[in-house]
Amino acid sequence: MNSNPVIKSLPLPAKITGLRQLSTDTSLFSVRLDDGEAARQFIFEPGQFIQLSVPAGGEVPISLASTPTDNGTIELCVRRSGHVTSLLHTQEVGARLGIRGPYGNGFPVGEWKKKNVLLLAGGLGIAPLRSLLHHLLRHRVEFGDIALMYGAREPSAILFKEEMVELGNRTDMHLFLTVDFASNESPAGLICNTGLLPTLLKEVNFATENTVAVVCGPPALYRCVIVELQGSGFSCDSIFLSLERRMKCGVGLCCHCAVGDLFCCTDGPVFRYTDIKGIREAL
Amino acid sequence: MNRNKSHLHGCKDSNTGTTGSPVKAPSYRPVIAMAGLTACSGCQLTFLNCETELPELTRRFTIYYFPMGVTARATCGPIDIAFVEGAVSTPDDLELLLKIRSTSRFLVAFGTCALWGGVAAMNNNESRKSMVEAVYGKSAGGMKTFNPQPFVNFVKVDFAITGCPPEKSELLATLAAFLKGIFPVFPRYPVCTECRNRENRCLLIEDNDICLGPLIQAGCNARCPTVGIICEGCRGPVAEANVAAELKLLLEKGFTREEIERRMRRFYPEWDYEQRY
Amino acid sequence: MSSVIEISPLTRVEGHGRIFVYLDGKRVERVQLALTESPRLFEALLLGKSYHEVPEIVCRICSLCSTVHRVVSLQAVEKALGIEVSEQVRLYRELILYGGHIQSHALHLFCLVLPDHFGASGLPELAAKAPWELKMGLRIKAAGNLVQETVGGRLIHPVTLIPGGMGKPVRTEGLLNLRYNLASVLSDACQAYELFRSFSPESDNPPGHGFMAVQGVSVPALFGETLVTGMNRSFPVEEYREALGERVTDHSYAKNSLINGKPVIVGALARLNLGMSLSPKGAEAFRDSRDQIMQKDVYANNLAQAVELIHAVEHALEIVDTLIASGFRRERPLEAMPRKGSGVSAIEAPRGVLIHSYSFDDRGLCCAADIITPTAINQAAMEQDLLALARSMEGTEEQEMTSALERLVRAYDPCISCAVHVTKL
Amino acid sequence: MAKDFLRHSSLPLFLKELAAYGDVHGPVMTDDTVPAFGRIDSPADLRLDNRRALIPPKKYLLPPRETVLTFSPDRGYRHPPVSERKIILFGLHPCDLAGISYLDKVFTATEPDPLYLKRRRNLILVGLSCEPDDYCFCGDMGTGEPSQFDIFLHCTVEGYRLAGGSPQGEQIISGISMLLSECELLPHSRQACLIERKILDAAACNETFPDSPLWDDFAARCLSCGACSLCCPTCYCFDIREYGSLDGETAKRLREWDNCLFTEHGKVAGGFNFRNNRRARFLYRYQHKYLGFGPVRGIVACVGCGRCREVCPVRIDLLDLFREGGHEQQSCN
Ligand SMILES: Cc1cc2nc3c(=O)[nH]c(=O)nc-3n(C[C@H](O)[C@H](O)[C@H](O)COP(=O)(O)OP(=O)(O)OC[C@H]3O[C@@H](n4cnc5c(N)ncnc54)[C@H](O)[C@@H]3O)c2cc1C
Ligand code: SF4
Ligand code: SF4
Ligand code: SF4
Repeated sequence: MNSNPVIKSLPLPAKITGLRQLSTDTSLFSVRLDDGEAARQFIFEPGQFIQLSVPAGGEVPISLASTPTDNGTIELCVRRSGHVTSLLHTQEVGARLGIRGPYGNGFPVGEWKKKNVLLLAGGLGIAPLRSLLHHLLRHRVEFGDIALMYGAREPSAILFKEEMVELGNRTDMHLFLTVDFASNESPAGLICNTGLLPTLLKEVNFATENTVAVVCGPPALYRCVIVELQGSGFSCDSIFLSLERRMKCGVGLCCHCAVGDLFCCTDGPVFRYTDIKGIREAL
Repeated sequence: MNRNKSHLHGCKDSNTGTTGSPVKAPSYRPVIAMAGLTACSGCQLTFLNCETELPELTRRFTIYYFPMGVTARATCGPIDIAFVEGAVSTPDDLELLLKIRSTSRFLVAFGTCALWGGVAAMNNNESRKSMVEAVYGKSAGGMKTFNPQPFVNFVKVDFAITGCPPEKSELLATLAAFLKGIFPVFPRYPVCTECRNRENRCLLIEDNDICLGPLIQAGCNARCPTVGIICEGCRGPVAEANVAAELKLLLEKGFTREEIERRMRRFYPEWDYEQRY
Repeated sequence: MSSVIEISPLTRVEGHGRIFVYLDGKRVERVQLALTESPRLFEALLLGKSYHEVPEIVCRICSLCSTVHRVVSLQAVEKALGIEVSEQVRLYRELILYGGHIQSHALHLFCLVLPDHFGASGLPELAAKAPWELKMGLRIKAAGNLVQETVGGRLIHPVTLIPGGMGKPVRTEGLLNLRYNLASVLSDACQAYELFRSFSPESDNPPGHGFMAVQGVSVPALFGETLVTGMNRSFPVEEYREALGERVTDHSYAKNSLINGKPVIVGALARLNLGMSLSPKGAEAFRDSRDQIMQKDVYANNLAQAVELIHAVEHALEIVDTLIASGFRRERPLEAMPRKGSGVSAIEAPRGVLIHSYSFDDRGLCCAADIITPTAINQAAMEQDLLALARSMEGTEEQEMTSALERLVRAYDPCISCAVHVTKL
Repeated sequence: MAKDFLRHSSLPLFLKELAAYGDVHGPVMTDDTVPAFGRIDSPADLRLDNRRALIPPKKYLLPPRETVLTFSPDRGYRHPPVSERKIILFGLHPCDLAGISYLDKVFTATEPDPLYLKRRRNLILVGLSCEPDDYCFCGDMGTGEPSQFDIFLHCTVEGYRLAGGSPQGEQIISGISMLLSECELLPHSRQACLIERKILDAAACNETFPDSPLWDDFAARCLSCGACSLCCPTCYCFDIREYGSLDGETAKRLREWDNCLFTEHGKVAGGFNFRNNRRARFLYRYQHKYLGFGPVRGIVACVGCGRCREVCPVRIDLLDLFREGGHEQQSCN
């Protein structure tokens, strides 16, 4: 991480180097810092996020959806959901952005060695979990069974379809897809259930012994998934959640992202369920 | 409805999804319209009052329909963004509004009348017909007019700039943001907040005066209390105004319910006096 | 075969209006000027409101004239309540009125009229064709606005001015800033005058109508207790009703006024013709263009406004200096005891005589309101002139006639928002 | 005996000496008769009897609204220049000094804020002891003794006893030794109130008064006017907004004081609000003020200045919780 405090508070100039539409409202942006040296040194952990500035729009926290690459290109999977993200979606390759970060704690993958990992993603929650999954697969031997359960609203909203096809073909992990509403259009090459993610979870039998579950999705998802997970035998300290809050600084100053006495930006965004389950309004 | 935010950019169609080539967007010169319904022209005048920026504005935008400032009379569009002031109170108003709505990509309710009803609507609890007769005599009872109403009662509104008159700064911020294809974010707290930040004497607490600051949308930098005059509420209700608590407070200070309501209605006739959130 | 030329909406004027030219073949039958601004029924809105609220509400009649509506309303209210404000308050009121005149004249001359002289359809084209002139006009306008905003606290619909006094007066830094800005546009105002003088007069005809203005005796020219007309007649403002006949027309939401059954003209041209006293530089300009203004028809109005622009800037400067000299003094507004009573007041608005009249009951609630605006007074004259002009152009292209009629209307500088709020209760 | 005594009559000279270091600001009265901190151009401007300025001195470190970044295509995001001129803040009461120390913990610790840091370095803090009134209870909050300062003035009947709190402060004092004399007069003693123990006890055991009926009462009455936190010397929540300019290229990013009692504070994209009602927002406020989170976790933020109780139009006072909850409060174990 960058240790110069002055630079850290300043968004560094970056550009969009590639852009791929994933669904009607979500695109994958490849972004690289202008300064090649800084770009190569931009190292981060899965689960961390950056503060992304879109000039004239503002700054928003966005998860790093990839793992560090040699040339320092990072991938951001962003949904058009408001002011800043709408502006981002009008930008094209070459457009100027600003980047601060990486921020947040990231997933404690070091603790998970030899364990089975169950990833549960709802909708856009796939963004940080994609980074995590890439990491797990890259260091495949260090972990036990790996499974990704991914739920989307409808087939057309499934993000990273091509990648899902590839993942589905892999033998060293399990992929379960589900959509809330089926439609005529079936995603090419994908085997897909219909129903909500918690329901899918109930149907799939998964060893809970020596397993961690990692959840990321919209606010409503957490509560039901956690009930399911606990029901099937997960203990509170083997459930990890990546939370979303409003953030104005990303570094523990603006106070918008407080969850009880924790800050989503500096203590999170990844929390062990044990640590937040007593907190009102955490989920 | 306060700020009905909409996303200016419709869904990209799927085959343009992958754009590898750096296509430079043609320099965008949005077409704007400025029009007025039942109002005092203050909102349109606010545009003309941007003296320093006017030359730049005429370069950045194509001013397509602006009877107050341009002779061209066309209304057929297409218009990128229409700023329309005033309440809707006659069939002509409604016709113009519908016409502009149907030819404009974005419609901005410009000013308090367009957004909340404004001064013309303060007596909407009385019969329009008898008011007309009171002013123009019995023979005018047939005048085609109805209770002044905000746009949302008739059409979809994409964005709003409140104020009687609106703040220049908010108009300019909206125009600047529109060049980028978005609408700006304005704060959503009450006038009191800005008033306190300016270290004003609180007229409500210190002078026991009937200041509406706690209920009213900020953005004017507390103009009135700063010059020692109570906030008359010209910017309309702030989100989640605690109307019931303010009402109680003012009653305790000795104002009559009648006077409080009369003053509160000046720019917005539809307060829910029970509202706390 | 009868047909109608409809000019709708009238452009580059304040408010909504239309002109209908009724033709029989090529012959102009009649011309109708319809001020179609939707009525907001202000007079009805004022009923039952307290004397404190009346000026705050009534300034919303018109944005361009909000300052003068507010001040004249305050004066009428104060007369009804029997209170008299301090010298400081009076000076601030006069200052803000001059700010209003500067802004209004500059807006009208440069944004609404000037495009005609440069063959531009409006502002954007003017910005391309005459950027220098436009910027000059905008500078003057900005100075007028600065006066209004600094004194009034809010640019349109000023707030500081209240019955019996005012909120916070302007601090010395604010006044110095005003002086700086006004001083720096004085030369602009003089150049603006030269510019409008350089345009060849559109006509050289004597006025077809009488003039009327507020007469100030010991008080400044903008304020006064009597109204004078060109025929050397004068009457106290309280008698305006008897003097000004008024009728509601069916084609307009406005009512218009006549004197002795004849139309009169009010505004800059009327003021200069009736001998308003001017500041030194203003007087100089007037001497210079006397022949083009005295006893001329309404086309000379724009030049008269340009003369007044100089006067207004110079006079505002004088007031600012007086205020600076007397220092910052916060005064408590006079407390008025609500009482039964009536008050009438008239002020020279940028467009001419503006009259407000109210009656209050013993609780201080308004029980009658009457407002006569300059445009309403001018409307009868305007209609007559339009008819005459249209007749003189019988047979010309519709386009040409349209633009000529619009120019005539613009010369009057009508304010339609104001005009439709003429009332009687 | 040390020469540390400044007579009342020497105060103007002392101020003049201070002015050599930068602009002197201190307690003044605005033309609206609002006590405030402002520029002292002559000793006559100084109002040492102001109990508390409406807006605390935090405005010198975090202005209510400021541009924190500018953007231009060729230079990217940049901080605006901060004035390098030193400001001597004169007459800070212990609670205000404690407020500044608290903000220092937030803004200069792990992620120093560059604008704050620059401004902080240009401040010279001159404290002044005070007499509490009905609203304040700083004697209670352990902040009665000054925290960080450069110079502190203890009031006595005839003048002030000066104490240096930093090398710079010592240096200034030694530079004015000609104005000082020896004196045995003791500073006024401090008052003590009872509420301190209750607050500290409650904070120590993470008390949140979950069952108190006061929450609903607060929620029903609060106007969300923001006064309580704007006027709080330790409230620092901020909002950030960015606006483009008419040139279509450059932009400005603003930082502005925010308030946890505003609707928008806990909202996320899509409109979901984690603190959807005023009650939840009061709980949050309580959490931040008395229990803390992030860099100030476990530190009671309240410095006892009493501003929030004074400026609330509906007289909401969080201290009522401690008063009411006094009996039910369990001990920590
Ligand atoms: C740790 C973290 C990781 C995230 N990762 C992603 C991701 O990978 N992809 C993605 O599409 N979205 C992600 N989000 C959510 C994303 O930040 C919001 O969608 C985004 O801030 C919405 O901004 P907006 O201006 O478009 O929306 P608006 O609703 O218009 O927001 C207005 C302003 O409010 C603030 N704001 C609103 N909502 C949020 C929010 N949820 N979090 C922070 N600030 C907010 C922003 O500063 C914004 O300027 C993440 C959020 C967090 C906290
Ligand atoms: S004067 Fe009015 S706006 Fe200002 S703080 Fe008091 S109540 Fe609020
Ligand atoms: S203080 Fe109130 S009345 Fe005055 S401008 Fe602001 S919102 Fe309007
Ligand atoms: S000062 Fe009082 S009314 Fe205002 S936000 Fe704070 S608690 Fe609520």
